[in-house]
Amino acid sequence: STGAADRTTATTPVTIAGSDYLGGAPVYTAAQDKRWAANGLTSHLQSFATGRDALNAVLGGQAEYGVVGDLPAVSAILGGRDIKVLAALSSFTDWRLLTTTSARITSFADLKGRKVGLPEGTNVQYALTGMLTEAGLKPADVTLVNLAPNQITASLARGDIDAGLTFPSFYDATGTTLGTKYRELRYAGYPFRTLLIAGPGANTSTSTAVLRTLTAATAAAAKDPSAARKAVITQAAGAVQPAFVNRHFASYDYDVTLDRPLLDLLLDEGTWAKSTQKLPGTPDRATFLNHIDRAPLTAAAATAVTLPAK
Amino acid sequence: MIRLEGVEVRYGDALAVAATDLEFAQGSFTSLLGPTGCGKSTLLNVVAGFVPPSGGRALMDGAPVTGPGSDRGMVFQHYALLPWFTARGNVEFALKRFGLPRAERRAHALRALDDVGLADAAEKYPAQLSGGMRQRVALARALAAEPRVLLMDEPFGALDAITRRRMQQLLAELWRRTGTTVVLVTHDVDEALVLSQRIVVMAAGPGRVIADHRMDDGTASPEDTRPRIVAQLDTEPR
Amino acid sequence: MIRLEGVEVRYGDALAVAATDLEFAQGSFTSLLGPTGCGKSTLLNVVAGFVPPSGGRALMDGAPVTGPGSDRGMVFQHYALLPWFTARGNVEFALKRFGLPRAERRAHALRALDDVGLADAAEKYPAQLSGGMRQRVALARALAAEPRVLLMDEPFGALDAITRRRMQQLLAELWRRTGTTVVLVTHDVDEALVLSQRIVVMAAGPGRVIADHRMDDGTASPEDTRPRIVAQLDTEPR
Amino acid sequence: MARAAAPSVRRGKTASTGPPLVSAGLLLLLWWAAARAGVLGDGLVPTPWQTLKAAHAMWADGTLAADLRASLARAGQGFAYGATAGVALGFLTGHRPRVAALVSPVMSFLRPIPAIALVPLITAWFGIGEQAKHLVIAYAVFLAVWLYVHDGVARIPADYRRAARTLGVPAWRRLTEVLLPAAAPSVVTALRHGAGLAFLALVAAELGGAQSGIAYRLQVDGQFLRTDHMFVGIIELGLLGLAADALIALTGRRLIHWSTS
Amino acid sequence: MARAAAPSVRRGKTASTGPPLVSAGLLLLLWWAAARAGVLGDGLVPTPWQTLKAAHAMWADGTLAADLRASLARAGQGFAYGATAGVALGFLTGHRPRVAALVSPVMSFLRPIPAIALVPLITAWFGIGEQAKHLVIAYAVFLAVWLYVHDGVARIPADYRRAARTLGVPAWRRLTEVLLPAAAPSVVTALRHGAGLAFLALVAAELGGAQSGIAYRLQVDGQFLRTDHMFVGIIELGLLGLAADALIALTGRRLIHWSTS
Ligand SMILES: Nc1ncnc2c1ncn2[C@@H]1O[C@H](COP(=O)(O)OP(=O)(O)OP(=O)(O)O)[C@@H](O)[C@H]1O
Ligand SMILES: Nc1ncnc2c1ncn2[C@@H]1O[C@H](COP(=O)(O)OP(=O)(O)OP(=O)(O)O)[C@@H](O)[C@H]1O
Ligand SMILES: [Mg+2]
Ligand SMILES: [Mg+2]
Repeated sequence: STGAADRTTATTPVTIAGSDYLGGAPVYTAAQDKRWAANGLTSHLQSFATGRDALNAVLGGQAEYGVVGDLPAVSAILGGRDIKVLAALSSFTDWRLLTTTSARITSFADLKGRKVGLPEGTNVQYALTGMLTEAGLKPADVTLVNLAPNQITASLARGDIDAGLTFPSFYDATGTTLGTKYRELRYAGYPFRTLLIAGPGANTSTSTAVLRTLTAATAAAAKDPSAARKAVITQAAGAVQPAFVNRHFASYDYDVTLDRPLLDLLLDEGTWAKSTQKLPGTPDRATFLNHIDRAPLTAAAATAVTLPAK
Repeated sequence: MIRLEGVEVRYGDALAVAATDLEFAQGSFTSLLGPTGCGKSTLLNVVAGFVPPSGGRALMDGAPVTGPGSDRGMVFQHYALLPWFTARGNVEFALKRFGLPRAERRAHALRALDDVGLADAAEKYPAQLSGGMRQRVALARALAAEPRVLLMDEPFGALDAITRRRMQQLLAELWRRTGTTVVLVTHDVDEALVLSQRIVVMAAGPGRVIADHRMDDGTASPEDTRPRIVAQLDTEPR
Repeated sequence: MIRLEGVEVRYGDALAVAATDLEFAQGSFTSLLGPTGCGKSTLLNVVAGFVPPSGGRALMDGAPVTGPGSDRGMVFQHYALLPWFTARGNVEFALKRFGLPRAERRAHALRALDDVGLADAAEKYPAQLSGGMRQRVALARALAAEPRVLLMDEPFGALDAITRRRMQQLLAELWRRTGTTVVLVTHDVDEALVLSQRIVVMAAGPGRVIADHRMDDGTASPEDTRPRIVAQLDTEPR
Repeated sequence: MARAAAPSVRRGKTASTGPPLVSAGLLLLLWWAAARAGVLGDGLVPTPWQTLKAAHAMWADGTLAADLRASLARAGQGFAYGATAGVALGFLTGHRPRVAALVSPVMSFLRPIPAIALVPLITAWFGIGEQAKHLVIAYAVFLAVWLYVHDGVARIPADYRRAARTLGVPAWRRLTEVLLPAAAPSVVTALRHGAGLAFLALVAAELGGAQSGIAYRLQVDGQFLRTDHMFVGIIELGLLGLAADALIALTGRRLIHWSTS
Repeated sequence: MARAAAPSVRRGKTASTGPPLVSAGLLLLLWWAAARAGVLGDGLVPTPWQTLKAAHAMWADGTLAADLRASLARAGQGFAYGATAGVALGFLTGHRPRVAALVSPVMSFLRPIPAIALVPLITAWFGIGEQAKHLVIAYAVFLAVWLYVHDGVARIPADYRRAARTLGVPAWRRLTEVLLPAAAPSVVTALRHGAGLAFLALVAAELGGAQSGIAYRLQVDGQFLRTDHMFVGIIELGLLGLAADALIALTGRRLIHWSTS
């Protein structure tokens, strides 16, 4: 039952709850290029402050699809919610530990015994675990300070924390604010994936059309990145800073896939979340595979699915 | 007709009015006299339906009184004017239920205010009136509502002698004309004698009726009654 | 000594009291008589310092009155008791400034309440008192404060004849004993004649003084004065 | 109601623009000095001048006007719903102690529950349309308005109601001509507080599904720590609240022209 | 103040536990039915039973008690500061119209500004310690308490003050023996509202710098979509608010035992 969109002249409405204009860029470039209509779809793009809010919209049936970060999806899957991962849209590895010169932290190993501020329960905490592991440290070796993403800069400036982790949108402003005191440590060990998920209301033929659209949009963006950047800026209508898009667009690796590393990431993140937050559910392969729907992407772009079925 | 059957009022443990039987005949004019704090207002409040008796019951035309009603009008000891209405507004407030056209209602209210000598103060708010003026607005309002029973709690207490006499005449005329049942609480023995057919004298500690003078059935004349009442009011302790 | 020099009070455009000159000598006892709404309370309020005159000025011992003060006590027409204090509490409220020990202050307050016949009601709150009882608490409170000038706005209006006479005696004794300057607003000509050395008669429309009877300097005797005052009160329109 | 004689009753109580201007000037001066002195953290607090420039930029590109329009519409609608419900329930419970005993604990229970915590539920049930936003605002306004109206109605002197009933005034007129004016000062205060909350609640209401709005912009700009833009938003909210408050207070003063003593 | 004669003045006004229990029961039933019927969205609303289990688990591992303790301490401290400041300023402005004209617009300006939007500033100035949290809570409480107290004081009948002044009562005693009791009903209502806000403001206060607390837990559990845990937190907030409200209302009823009419 694929290709319904090709045969009918009437378009199918799809509602997509988004939260990340950069991670989910293909959704927006597709809109800018009128690619949704070309695939027989009328898209309604909702925008939320966080991936968790977007996920809630999907769970509540307000949107059929959601563009969310990996961690909210992992939480929902462990919680036994009725969602399916359809594809990863992008991957981001340009993480930074923010610190000041006066903190004298030049490597992750220097974090031992220091105060690190971050928004607890978000994927930057997962990133920190990776940084520590890389330096041979354990989470217990640092003092975690739970801070809102927008508090990190001020807390660093005051010296209330020695280092901080927050979302990429705050990187530039923190650099500007701290000036010469600013120091950052890069970390590429966490390939953050932005996922397309489907709620219970989605059907395979529509999902296929959605993925076909996104695949085409991704290919077009690869050919002309500057046009894609402009498209994101236009679509965001002020929700993201043009300068930010221009600077960080290249940090994202756009590819609509279902691959082995994705499963590994979900597994690892699930195990981490379960151990730190005592979440319910079992973070094993079967659980995640059960929540990955290969059919639509297979139908839309068979080669993009490299994830083994078992 | 109003009947009090063994009406008793307690505030907490204190007995304000001891078991009292009284009857106010249709169209009668009764004055209630007694020292301050003897329970005159309390008794009026029972008839008006504001205070439920702790014992006994009050009947209006045979039906137990369960709350206030338009059949029993009241001139409050502390006036109870509505501060957001002018003097005229307060009177019109009482007139609205008659469903008169606006202009007529207004004219009626102004006439009622004129009757109590407040034609000039019709557009003033209660806060802009002197004590005696407020009392007269309360009087005009109660009269305008044409209740079948008119309960009046010291309605002339804040008035000078001249105004007071005029208000007494107004009340007497109204009573004669409409046959309203009137129960008047007053501290002025002469006022009671001039206006009423019957004078009930109360005493304090606890509040109770100690005398019931009926001038209407010829058993008592004003001349004999006056000194008797004065004596009765005086014998009380305190 | 209190002097009013051309005192005039306007509320908005309305002239409540037209330019008035009056003097109340130290230790004098003056009654203020007049029809309701003629400005008696307003004049008292000017002396008390509640209402600033729109014209002229009020002087207390030569100094302009700018606000209320403990030298000028007041018995309010509407009592102004504090509902959160008992009768005794209200009196003690006035006594505290004398810095007596607690027990003594308490005894003093109870004595003051006994003087006004309210020994039994000392622990009751204003809401639990009848109108006349409240008025007497207000009286006891004002007297207890021992002001040099005592301004009284119909202080006996809600009292029965017996109680009223007793309160008049109380006031007369106090005045004789302490030499307080008293200004008494009343509607009762006889009360004014019995108590005061001087009677100021006011008229309305606008409020103004129309007569000043001085019984203290022998220029007027109570017998002649009474009919004159009654006539003066009656000649007024309305 | 006639107003002719009113001024004489309440003289000296009319609002003047002088003192508010004084306090505005003082605040500005304080802000400028603090921002200049750098005590506020470098770059974390913009100067009045930087803020003004940001406001100008936001005005020029149209976002300021669009945000204002969107937020005003939302706050207005939400306020209208919440205030209506709060006033209505306040009169009911203030008048009927039995109903109050049922309702009051529910309100006390709901009062400390932040609208923001309910946003996921509201998103799930009511979506992200304007109605869901109105609901969030109405909820916040309702709770605050109810309490004060309830309190005001419960404290109406018994004599007013008694007088009305002995005059044979029917229930409907007792409500409109006795309870309503008697509780009017409390209602005005409740509405003033409610108006402030309506703008405050925009933060929760515009959390999801909005593409414009002051609080939406605050959040978006917050993502990039654009403090100058954020200050524009904060000041916008403050000025809107101030304007709404002044409007309600003024209307209240015109309606409640009598004095009770 | 003596209480002996009080019951007679205010009979029928004592609180009973019956109606609150009825409304609690009704709410529970409604919740259970809704969760069972599944109308509330998949997994978004836990059943009462699931919530109870979550509460038990949180109790067993100690987080519930730790969160409660942390939040209660914060809300209590913040409330104490904010309420004290609000009551004090309310008395000042209610009593002095000139000061009110200066202060009132500032308050109306601040009222619509969400504490959450100020969190970055507060972090910059006051850091992330407990004091910063108390400040956030105090700010929210202060604004609400001030308005009601101001309003209540401004409406005290002039005669009370006049009586006090003619009796030579000095300013301090006029405050404690006249203004305070006269405005007491407004103060109680203000504090009831303020107590609810103190818990509400935990959401902004525990946004950062906290490692325990009800709102902190709500936020972290929210990240992981643990709705059963979140419901425990929401109900905790509600019950705390309810308890604080009942306590203040009860204390108020005991203190304000007189009747004004
Ligand atoms: N609400 C109340 N609570 C307790 N006691 C009350 C209450 N109302 C009245 N009383 C008491 O009941 C008694 C009778 O009061 P009431 O007002 O009926 O007297 P009254 O005859 O009208 O006096 P007055 O002539 O002074 O108006 C008084 O002793 C008073 O203290
Ligand atoms: N606050 C006010 N605003 C406007 N007019 C007022 C105000 N207070 C009093 N008046 C007017 O001033 C005049 C005098 O009032 P005042 O209260 O002094 O009279 P009074 O002589 O004390 O009368 P009474 O014997 O009835 O108490 C009245 O006409 C009244 O309407
Ligand atoms: Mg009485
Ligand atoms: Mg007077």
